[in-house]
Amino acid sequence: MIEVRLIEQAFDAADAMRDFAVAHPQSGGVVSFLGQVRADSPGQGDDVEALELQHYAPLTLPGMQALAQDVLGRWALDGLLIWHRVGEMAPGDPIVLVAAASRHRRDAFAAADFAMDHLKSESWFWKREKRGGQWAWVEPREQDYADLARWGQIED
Amino acid sequence: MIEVRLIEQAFDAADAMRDFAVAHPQSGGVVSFLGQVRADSPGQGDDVEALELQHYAPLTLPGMQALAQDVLGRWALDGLLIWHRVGEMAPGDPIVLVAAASRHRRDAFAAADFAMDHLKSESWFWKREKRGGQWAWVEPREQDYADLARWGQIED
Amino acid sequence: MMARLVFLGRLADLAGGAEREVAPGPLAAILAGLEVDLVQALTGARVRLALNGALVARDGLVLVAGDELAFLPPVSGG
Amino acid sequence: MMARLVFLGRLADLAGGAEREVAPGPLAAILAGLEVDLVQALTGARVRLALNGALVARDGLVLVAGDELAFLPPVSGG
Repeated sequence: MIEVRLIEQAFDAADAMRDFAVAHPQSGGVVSFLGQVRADSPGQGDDVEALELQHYAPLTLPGMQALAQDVLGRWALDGLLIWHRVGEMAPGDPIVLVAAASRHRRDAFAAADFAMDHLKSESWFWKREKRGGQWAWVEPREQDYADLARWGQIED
Repeated sequence: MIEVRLIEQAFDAADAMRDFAVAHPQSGGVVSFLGQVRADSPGQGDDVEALELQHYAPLTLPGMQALAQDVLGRWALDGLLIWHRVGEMAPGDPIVLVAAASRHRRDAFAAADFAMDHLKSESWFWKREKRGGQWAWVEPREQDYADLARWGQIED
Repeated sequence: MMARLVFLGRLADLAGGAEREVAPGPLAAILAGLEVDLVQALTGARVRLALNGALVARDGLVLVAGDELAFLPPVSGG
Repeated sequence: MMARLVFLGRLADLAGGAEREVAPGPLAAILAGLEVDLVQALTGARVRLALNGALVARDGLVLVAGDELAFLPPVSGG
Protein backbone atom coordinates (compact mmCIF):
# COMPACT_ATOMS: atom_id res chain seq x y z
CA MET A 1 0.00 0.00 0.00
CA ILE A 2 1.31 3.42 -0.98
CA GLU A 3 -0.34 6.50 0.45
CA VAL A 4 0.99 9.87 -0.69
CA ARG A 5 -0.91 13.01 0.25
CA LEU A 6 -0.62 16.78 0.27
CA ILE A 7 -2.77 17.97 3.16
CA GLU A 8 -4.28 21.42 3.46
CA GLN A 9 -5.52 21.13 7.07
CA ALA A 10 -3.96 20.10 10.39
CA PHE A 11 -3.91 16.32 10.85
CA ASP A 12 -3.42 13.94 13.76
CA ALA A 13 -0.17 12.09 13.16
CA ALA A 14 -0.76 9.55 15.93
CA ASP A 15 -4.11 8.51 14.45
CA ALA A 16 -2.45 8.16 11.05
CA MET A 17 0.28 5.96 12.53
CA ARG A 18 -2.29 3.79 14.31
CA ASP A 19 -4.26 3.24 11.09
CA PHE A 20 -1.08 2.50 9.17
CA ALA A 21 0.12 -0.10 11.70
CA VAL A 22 -3.30 -1.77 11.83
CA ALA A 23 -3.38 -1.89 8.02
CA HIS A 24 -0.13 -3.92 7.99
CA PRO A 25 -0.54 -6.77 10.47
CA GLN A 26 1.96 -8.85 8.50
CA SER A 27 4.68 -6.27 9.10
CA GLY A 28 6.80 -6.91 12.13
CA GLY A 29 8.16 -3.38 12.08
CA VAL A 30 6.84 0.08 11.36
CA VAL A 31 9.27 2.99 11.30
CA SER A 32 7.86 6.48 11.25
CA PHE A 33 9.20 9.97 11.08
CA LEU A 34 7.14 12.87 12.33
CA GLY A 35 8.31 16.39 11.60
CA GLN A 36 6.62 19.10 13.58
CA VAL A 37 6.75 22.88 13.48
CA ARG A 38 9.26 24.25 15.96
CA ALA A 39 8.99 27.62 17.63
CA ASP A 40 12.69 28.15 16.91
CA SER A 41 14.89 27.63 13.90
CA PRO A 42 18.67 27.40 13.57
CA GLY A 43 20.38 30.66 14.45
CA GLN A 44 17.12 32.60 14.19
CA GLY A 45 15.72 32.73 17.72
CA ASP A 46 12.69 31.00 19.16
CA ASP A 47 9.92 33.35 18.16
CA VAL A 48 8.36 31.63 15.15
CA GLU A 49 4.67 32.51 15.16
CA ALA A 50 3.68 30.63 12.03
CA LEU A 51 5.12 28.63 9.18
CA GLU A 52 3.80 28.52 5.64
CA LEU A 53 4.60 25.92 3.02
CA GLN A 54 3.86 26.72 -0.59
CA HIS A 55 3.73 24.07 -3.27
CA TYR A 56 3.34 24.06 -7.05
CA ALA A 57 0.57 21.66 -7.89
CA PRO A 58 1.88 20.39 -11.26
CA LEU A 59 5.18 19.32 -9.67
CA THR A 60 4.85 18.75 -5.93
CA LEU A 61 2.50 15.78 -5.68
CA PRO A 62 3.89 13.99 -8.76
CA GLY A 63 7.36 14.47 -7.27
CA MET A 64 6.28 12.86 -4.00
CA GLN A 65 4.64 9.98 -5.87
CA ALA A 66 7.80 9.39 -7.90
CA LEU A 67 9.82 9.39 -4.67
CA ALA A 68 7.47 6.79 -3.18
CA GLN A 69 7.95 4.55 -6.22
CA ASP A 70 11.72 4.98 -5.97
CA VAL A 71 11.64 3.96 -2.29
CA LEU A 72 9.49 0.91 -3.03
CA GLY A 73 11.96 -0.16 -5.69
CA ARG A 74 14.86 -0.01 -3.26
CA TRP A 75 13.52 -1.80 -0.18
CA ALA A 76 11.11 -4.65 0.52
CA LEU A 77 8.19 -2.82 2.07
CA ASP A 78 4.63 -3.85 2.84
CA GLY A 79 3.50 -0.25 2.94
CA LEU A 80 4.69 3.33 2.64
CA LEU A 81 2.97 6.51 3.75
CA ILE A 82 4.13 10.02 2.87
CA TRP A 83 1.93 12.87 4.07
CA HIS A 84 2.97 16.49 3.82
CA ARG A 85 1.19 19.57 5.06
CA VAL A 86 0.95 22.69 2.92
CA GLY A 87 -0.42 26.09 3.88
CA GLU A 88 -0.08 27.90 7.17
CA MET A 89 0.87 26.04 10.36
CA ALA A 90 1.47 26.89 14.02
CA PRO A 91 4.32 25.64 16.24
CA GLY A 92 3.57 22.07 17.33
CA ASP A 93 1.63 21.22 14.17
CA PRO A 94 2.78 18.19 12.18
CA ILE A 95 4.47 19.10 8.88
CA VAL A 96 5.41 15.72 7.54
CA LEU A 97 4.74 12.12 8.38
CA VAL A 98 6.59 9.26 6.72
CA ALA A 99 5.90 5.67 7.72
CA ALA A 100 7.33 2.45 6.32
CA ALA A 101 6.13 -1.05 7.19
CA SER A 102 8.20 -4.13 6.50
CA ARG A 103 8.88 -7.64 7.69
CA HIS A 104 12.44 -6.71 8.63
CA ARG A 105 13.10 -3.52 10.49
CA ARG A 106 16.27 -2.72 8.54
CA ASP A 107 14.21 -2.11 5.38
CA ALA A 108 11.73 0.13 7.17
CA PHE A 109 14.48 2.22 8.79
CA ALA A 110 16.38 2.71 5.55
CA ALA A 111 13.24 3.49 3.56
CA ALA A 112 11.96 6.13 5.99
CA ASP A 113 15.41 7.70 6.28
CA PHE A 114 15.87 7.85 2.50
CA ALA A 115 12.36 9.20 1.95
CA MET A 116 12.95 12.01 4.44
CA ASP A 117 16.31 13.00 2.96
CA HIS A 118 14.79 13.22 -0.48
CA LEU A 119 11.56 14.89 0.59
CA LYS A 120 13.52 17.60 2.35
CA SER A 121 15.91 18.26 -0.47
CA GLU A 122 14.19 17.43 -3.70
CA SER A 123 10.52 18.04 -3.14
CA TRP A 124 8.97 21.23 -4.39
CA PHE A 125 8.11 23.11 -1.21
CA TRP A 126 8.89 26.70 -0.38
CA LYS A 127 8.83 27.65 3.25
CA ARG A 128 8.48 30.95 5.03
CA GLU A 129 8.36 31.80 8.71
CA LYS A 130 6.52 34.57 10.50
CA ARG A 131 8.32 36.42 13.30
CA GLY A 132 7.09 39.61 14.91
CA GLY A 133 4.33 39.71 12.32
CA GLN A 134 6.83 39.59 9.41
CA TRP A 135 7.11 36.75 6.93
CA ALA A 136 10.57 35.71 5.67
CA TRP A 137 11.56 32.93 3.27
CA VAL A 138 13.69 30.04 4.52
CA GLU A 139 16.73 29.38 2.34
CA PRO A 140 18.17 25.95 1.45
CA ARG A 141 20.48 24.38 4.01
CA GLU A 142 23.82 22.86 3.13
CA GLN A 143 23.00 19.97 5.49
CA ASP A 144 20.37 18.77 3.05
CA TYR A 145 22.98 18.34 0.35
CA ALA A 146 25.18 16.42 2.78
CA ASP A 147 22.25 14.14 3.62
CA LEU A 148 21.64 13.40 -0.04
CA ALA A 149 25.31 12.66 -0.59
CA ARG A 150 24.92 9.68 1.75
CA TRP A 151 22.82 8.00 -0.90
CA GLY A 152 25.20 8.88 -3.75
CA GLN A 153 22.59 11.06 -5.38
CA ILE A 154 23.52 14.70 -5.61
CA GLU A 155 21.86 15.92 -8.77
CA ASP A 156 22.40 19.65 -8.63
CA MET B 1 13.45 12.93 29.04
CA ILE B 2 14.16 9.23 29.21
CA GLU B 3 11.29 6.82 29.59
CA VAL B 4 12.14 3.12 29.85
CA ARG B 5 9.40 0.67 30.76
CA LEU B 6 8.64 -3.02 30.92
CA ILE B 7 4.91 -3.34 30.38
CA GLU B 8 2.78 -6.26 31.52
CA GLN B 9 -0.43 -5.32 29.68
CA ALA B 10 -1.32 -4.38 26.11
CA PHE B 11 -0.66 -0.71 25.36
CA ASP B 12 -1.68 1.74 22.66
CA ALA B 13 1.45 2.65 20.73
CA ALA B 14 -0.20 5.52 18.86
CA ASP B 15 -1.27 7.21 22.09
CA ALA B 16 2.25 6.79 23.42
CA MET B 17 3.69 8.38 20.27
CA ARG B 18 1.25 11.29 20.49
CA ASP B 19 2.20 11.99 24.12
CA PHE B 20 5.89 11.71 23.30
CA ALA B 21 5.67 14.17 20.38
CA VAL B 22 3.62 16.64 22.43
CA ALA B 23 6.16 16.40 25.26
CA HIS B 24 8.94 17.53 22.88
CA PRO B 25 7.70 20.64 21.07
CA GLN B 26 11.29 21.83 20.64
CA SER B 27 12.14 18.73 18.61
CA GLY B 28 11.72 19.12 14.89
CA GLY B 29 11.81 15.36 14.36
CA VAL B 30 10.52 12.29 16.11
CA VAL B 31 11.53 8.86 14.79
CA SER B 32 9.71 5.86 16.14
CA PHE B 33 9.90 2.13 15.69
CA LEU B 34 6.89 -0.01 16.46
CA GLY B 35 7.33 -3.76 16.58
CA GLN B 36 4.13 -5.76 16.53
CA VAL B 37 3.35 -9.45 16.89
CA ARG B 38 3.07 -11.16 13.52
CA ALA B 39 0.92 -14.17 12.83
CA ASP B 40 3.85 -15.66 10.94
CA SER B 41 7.53 -16.00 11.60
CA PRO B 42 10.42 -16.73 9.24
CA GLY B 43 10.22 -20.21 7.78
CA GLN B 44 7.67 -21.30 10.37
CA GLY B 45 4.29 -20.74 8.75
CA ASP B 46 1.63 -18.21 9.56
CA ASP B 47 -0.21 -19.87 12.39
CA VAL B 48 1.14 -18.13 15.47
CA GLU B 49 -1.64 -18.05 18.06
CA ALA B 50 0.24 -16.29 20.82
CA LEU B 51 3.67 -15.00 21.73
CA GLU B 52 5.17 -14.92 25.18
CA LEU B 53 8.14 -12.87 26.30
CA GLN B 54 9.86 -13.80 29.54
CA HIS B 55 12.23 -11.46 31.32
CA TYR B 56 14.49 -11.73 34.35
CA ALA B 57 13.73 -8.79 36.59
CA PRO B 58 17.22 -8.24 38.04
CA LEU B 59 18.72 -7.89 34.57
CA THR B 60 16.13 -6.90 31.98
CA LEU B 61 15.07 -3.41 33.07
CA PRO B 62 18.56 -2.35 34.23
CA GLY B 63 19.85 -3.53 30.84
CA MET B 64 17.30 -1.39 29.01
CA GLN B 65 18.14 1.61 31.19
CA ALA B 66 21.85 1.17 30.48
CA LEU B 67 21.08 0.99 26.76
CA ALA B 68 19.09 4.23 26.99
CA GLN B 69 22.03 5.97 28.67
CA ASP B 70 24.36 4.64 26.01
CA VAL B 71 22.09 5.99 23.26
CA LEU B 72 21.85 9.41 24.94
CA GLY B 73 25.62 9.56 25.12
CA ARG B 74 25.96 8.92 21.39
CA TRP B 75 23.41 11.29 19.88
CA ALA B 76 21.99 14.71 20.70
CA LEU B 77 18.45 13.83 21.72
CA ASP B 78 15.71 15.78 23.45
CA GLY B 79 13.97 12.60 24.49
CA LEU B 80 14.10 8.84 24.26
CA LEU B 81 11.36 6.31 24.93
CA ILE B 82 11.88 2.55 25.15
CA TRP B 83 8.83 0.49 26.03
CA HIS B 84 8.83 -3.29 25.87
CA ARG B 85 5.98 -5.69 26.48
CA VAL B 86 6.47 -8.84 28.53
CA GLY B 87 4.04 -11.70 29.09
CA GLU B 88 1.59 -13.19 26.62
CA MET B 89 0.56 -11.33 23.48
CA ALA B 90 -1.69 -11.94 20.48
CA PRO B 91 -0.90 -11.22 16.80
CA GLY B 92 -1.25 -7.48 16.16
CA ASP B 93 -0.27 -6.49 19.70
CA PRO B 94 2.63 -4.06 20.06
CA ILE B 95 5.80 -5.69 21.42
CA VAL B 96 8.20 -2.81 21.42
CA LEU B 97 8.07 0.92 20.90
CA VAL B 98 11.19 3.04 20.59
CA ALA B 99 10.93 6.77 19.95
CA ALA B 100 13.67 9.37 19.71
CA ALA B 101 13.13 13.13 19.53
CA SER B 102 15.81 15.51 18.33
CA ARG B 103 16.36 18.85 16.66
CA HIS B 104 17.97 17.16 13.67
CA ARG B 105 16.37 14.11 12.17
CA ARG B 106 19.69 12.33 11.54
CA ASP B 107 20.23 11.97 15.31
CA ALA B 108 16.74 10.60 15.88
CA PHE B 109 17.04 8.06 13.05
CA ALA B 110 20.43 6.80 14.21
CA ALA B 111 19.38 6.64 17.85
CA ALA B 112 16.20 4.65 17.19
CA ASP B 113 18.01 2.30 14.82
CA PHE B 114 20.84 1.67 17.27
CA ALA B 115 18.43 1.19 20.18
CA MET B 116 16.46 -1.43 18.24
CA ASP B 117 19.55 -3.36 17.15
CA HIS B 118 20.76 -3.55 20.73
CA LEU B 119 17.38 -4.23 22.28
CA LYS B 120 16.88 -7.16 19.95
CA SER B 121 20.27 -8.68 20.48
CA GLU B 122 21.46 -7.76 23.94
CA SER B 123 18.36 -7.37 26.06
CA TRP B 124 17.33 -10.17 28.32
CA PHE B 125 14.12 -11.45 26.77
CA TRP B 126 13.23 -15.03 25.98
CA LYS B 127 10.49 -15.56 23.46
CA ARG B 128 8.22 -18.48 22.71
CA GLU B 129 5.45 -18.93 20.20
CA LYS B 130 2.28 -20.94 20.42
CA ARG B 131 1.18 -22.91 17.36
CA GLY B 132 -1.57 -25.51 17.34
CA GLY B 133 -1.75 -25.18 21.09
CA GLN B 134 1.97 -25.96 21.53
CA TRP B 135 4.57 -23.54 22.85
CA ALA B 136 8.07 -23.52 21.33
CA TRP B 137 11.07 -21.33 22.14
CA VAL B 138 12.43 -18.96 19.49
CA GLU B 139 16.17 -19.31 18.99
CA PRO B 140 18.62 -16.45 18.31
CA ARG B 141 18.88 -15.25 14.73
CA GLU B 142 22.16 -14.72 12.94
CA GLN B 143 20.72 -11.49 11.50
CA ASP B 144 20.88 -9.93 14.94
CA TYR B 145 24.61 -10.46 15.08
CA ALA B 146 24.96 -8.90 11.62
CA ASP B 147 22.94 -5.88 12.79
CA LEU B 148 25.19 -5.38 15.78
CA ALA B 149 28.28 -5.63 13.63
CA ARG B 150 27.15 -2.43 11.87
CA TRP B 151 27.95 -0.55 15.07
CA GLY B 152 31.31 -2.29 15.63
CA GLN B 153 30.04 -3.91 18.78
CA ILE B 154 29.92 -7.65 18.64
CA GLU B 155 30.53 -8.78 22.19
CA ASP B 156 29.84 -12.49 22.09
CA MET C 1 -4.73 34.21 -25.85
CA MET C 2 -1.95 34.92 -23.40
CA ALA C 3 0.75 32.83 -21.74
CA ARG C 4 1.24 32.80 -17.99
CA LEU C 5 4.28 33.16 -15.76
CA VAL C 6 4.09 31.60 -12.27
CA PHE C 7 6.43 32.72 -9.50
CA LEU C 8 7.13 30.51 -6.51
CA GLY C 9 8.52 31.35 -3.08
CA ARG C 10 10.38 34.61 -2.77
CA LEU C 11 10.05 35.21 -6.52
CA ALA C 12 6.34 35.88 -5.98
CA ASP C 13 7.22 38.62 -3.47
CA LEU C 14 9.59 40.22 -5.99
CA ALA C 15 7.02 39.99 -8.76
CA GLY C 16 4.31 41.43 -6.53
CA GLY C 17 2.08 38.41 -7.18
CA ALA C 18 2.11 34.69 -7.83
CA GLU C 19 1.22 34.93 -11.53
CA ARG C 20 1.48 37.30 -14.45
CA GLU C 21 -0.11 37.18 -17.89
CA VAL C 22 2.29 37.87 -20.75
CA ALA C 23 2.14 37.89 -24.52
CA PRO C 24 3.42 34.63 -26.05
CA GLY C 25 6.87 34.62 -27.62
CA PRO C 26 10.51 33.82 -26.94
CA LEU C 27 11.37 33.81 -23.23
CA ALA C 28 14.17 36.29 -23.84
CA ALA C 29 11.68 38.76 -25.29
CA ILE C 30 9.22 38.22 -22.45
CA LEU C 31 11.93 38.79 -19.83
CA ALA C 32 12.99 42.00 -21.59
CA GLY C 33 9.57 43.41 -20.73
CA LEU C 34 9.86 42.77 -16.96
CA GLU C 35 11.41 44.83 -14.16
CA VAL C 36 15.20 44.62 -14.03
CA ASP C 37 15.45 43.30 -10.46
CA LEU C 38 12.80 40.65 -11.16
CA VAL C 39 14.64 39.53 -14.31
CA GLN C 40 17.86 39.28 -12.32
CA ALA C 41 16.15 36.98 -9.79
CA LEU C 42 14.37 34.89 -12.44
CA THR C 43 17.61 34.23 -14.31
CA GLY C 44 19.60 33.18 -11.22
CA ALA C 45 21.67 30.02 -11.70
CA ARG C 46 19.65 28.02 -9.17
CA VAL C 47 16.22 28.99 -10.45
CA ARG C 48 14.68 26.16 -12.45
CA LEU C 49 11.87 26.34 -14.98
CA ALA C 50 8.80 24.18 -15.51
CA LEU C 51 6.76 24.50 -18.69
CA ASN C 52 3.22 23.16 -18.25
CA GLY C 53 4.34 21.05 -15.32
CA ALA C 54 7.55 19.61 -16.77
CA LEU C 55 11.06 20.83 -15.99
CA VAL C 56 12.69 22.40 -19.05
CA ALA C 57 15.96 23.99 -20.05
CA ARG C 58 15.97 27.76 -20.30
CA ASP C 59 17.86 28.20 -23.56
CA GLY C 60 15.77 28.89 -26.65
CA LEU C 61 12.46 28.58 -24.82
CA VAL C 62 9.43 29.99 -26.68
CA LEU C 63 6.00 30.31 -25.05
CA VAL C 64 2.88 29.78 -27.10
CA ALA C 65 -0.65 30.85 -26.20
CA GLY C 66 -1.92 29.01 -23.09
CA ASP C 67 1.51 27.96 -21.86
CA GLU C 68 2.28 28.14 -18.16
CA LEU C 69 5.93 28.75 -17.27
CA ALA C 70 6.85 28.42 -13.59
CA PHE C 71 9.99 29.87 -12.03
CA LEU C 72 11.17 27.64 -9.17
CA PRO C 73 13.76 28.99 -6.73
CA PRO C 74 15.73 26.51 -4.61
CA VAL C 75 13.45 24.68 -2.20
CA SER C 76 13.73 25.49 1.48
CA GLY C 77 15.79 23.42 3.87
CA GLY C 78 14.96 22.58 7.36
CA MET D 1 18.90 -21.24 54.61
CA MET D 2 19.06 -22.39 51.00
CA ALA D 3 20.36 -20.93 47.78
CA ARG D 4 18.18 -20.66 44.69
CA LEU D 5 18.73 -21.56 41.05
CA VAL D 6 16.65 -19.68 38.44
CA PHE D 7 16.13 -21.09 34.95
CA LEU D 8 15.17 -18.83 32.06
CA GLY D 9 13.61 -19.66 28.72
CA ARG D 10 13.88 -23.25 27.56
CA LEU D 11 16.02 -24.12 30.59
CA ALA D 12 12.90 -23.76 32.75
CA ASP D 13 11.15 -26.37 30.60
CA LEU D 14 14.07 -28.76 31.02
CA ALA D 15 14.20 -28.16 34.76
CA GLY D 16 10.46 -28.64 35.08
CA GLY D 17 10.10 -25.22 36.72
CA ALA D 18 11.50 -21.70 36.82
CA GLU D 19 13.30 -22.09 40.16
CA ARG D 20 14.86 -24.68 42.38
CA GLU D 21 16.09 -24.50 45.97
CA VAL D 22 19.50 -26.07 46.54
CA ALA D 23 21.93 -26.41 49.41
CA PRO D 24 24.69 -23.75 49.33
CA GLY D 25 28.15 -24.79 48.18
CA PRO D 26 30.41 -24.85 45.13
CA LEU D 27 28.51 -24.71 41.83
CA ALA D 28 30.25 -27.90 40.68
CA ALA D 29 28.86 -29.78 43.66
CA ILE D 30 25.37 -28.34 43.17
CA LEU D 31 25.36 -29.32 39.49
CA ALA D 32 26.47 -32.84 40.41
CA GLY D 33 23.17 -33.25 42.20
CA LEU D 34 20.99 -32.35 39.18
CA GLU D 35 19.67 -34.46 36.31
CA VAL D 36 22.28 -35.19 33.63
CA ASP D 37 20.38 -33.65 30.70
CA LEU D 38 19.68 -30.48 32.70
CA VAL D 39 23.36 -30.18 33.67
CA GLN D 40 24.31 -30.56 30.04
CA ALA D 41 22.02 -27.67 29.09
CA LEU D 42 23.09 -25.47 32.02
CA THR D 43 26.77 -25.85 31.14
CA GLY D 44 26.32 -25.03 27.43
CA ALA D 45 28.89 -22.57 26.06
CA ARG D 46 26.29 -19.89 25.34
CA VAL D 47 24.52 -20.07 28.71
CA ARG D 48 25.49 -17.12 30.91
CA LEU D 49 25.20 -16.85 34.68
CA ALA D 50 23.96 -14.04 36.89
CA LEU D 51 24.58 -14.13 40.64
CA ASN D 52 22.16 -11.91 42.56
CA GLY D 53 21.49 -9.86 39.42
CA ALA D 54 25.07 -9.44 38.18
CA LEU D 55 26.67 -11.43 35.39
CA VAL D 56 29.46 -13.65 36.69
CA ALA D 57 32.03 -16.11 35.40
CA ARG D 58 31.27 -19.75 35.97
CA ASP D 59 34.67 -20.98 37.15
CA GLY D 60 35.12 -21.40 40.88
CA LEU D 61 31.64 -20.11 41.72
CA VAL D 62 30.44 -20.87 45.27
CA LEU D 63 26.87 -20.16 46.41
CA VAL D 64 26.21 -19.05 49.98
CA ALA D 65 22.86 -19.07 51.80
CA GLY D 66 20.36 -16.67 50.17
CA ASP D 67 22.20 -16.45 46.84
CA GLU D 68 20.20 -16.47 43.62
CA LEU D 69 22.00 -17.89 40.59
CA ALA D 70 20.25 -17.44 37.22
CA PHE D 71 21.01 -19.50 34.12
CA LEU D 72 20.47 -17.36 31.00
CA PRO D 73 20.30 -19.09 27.62
CA PRO D 74 20.87 -16.98 24.48
CA VAL D 75 18.11 -14.40 24.05
CA SER D 76 15.63 -14.90 21.27
CA GLY D 77 16.00 -13.23 17.91
CA GLY D 78 13.35 -11.83 15.75
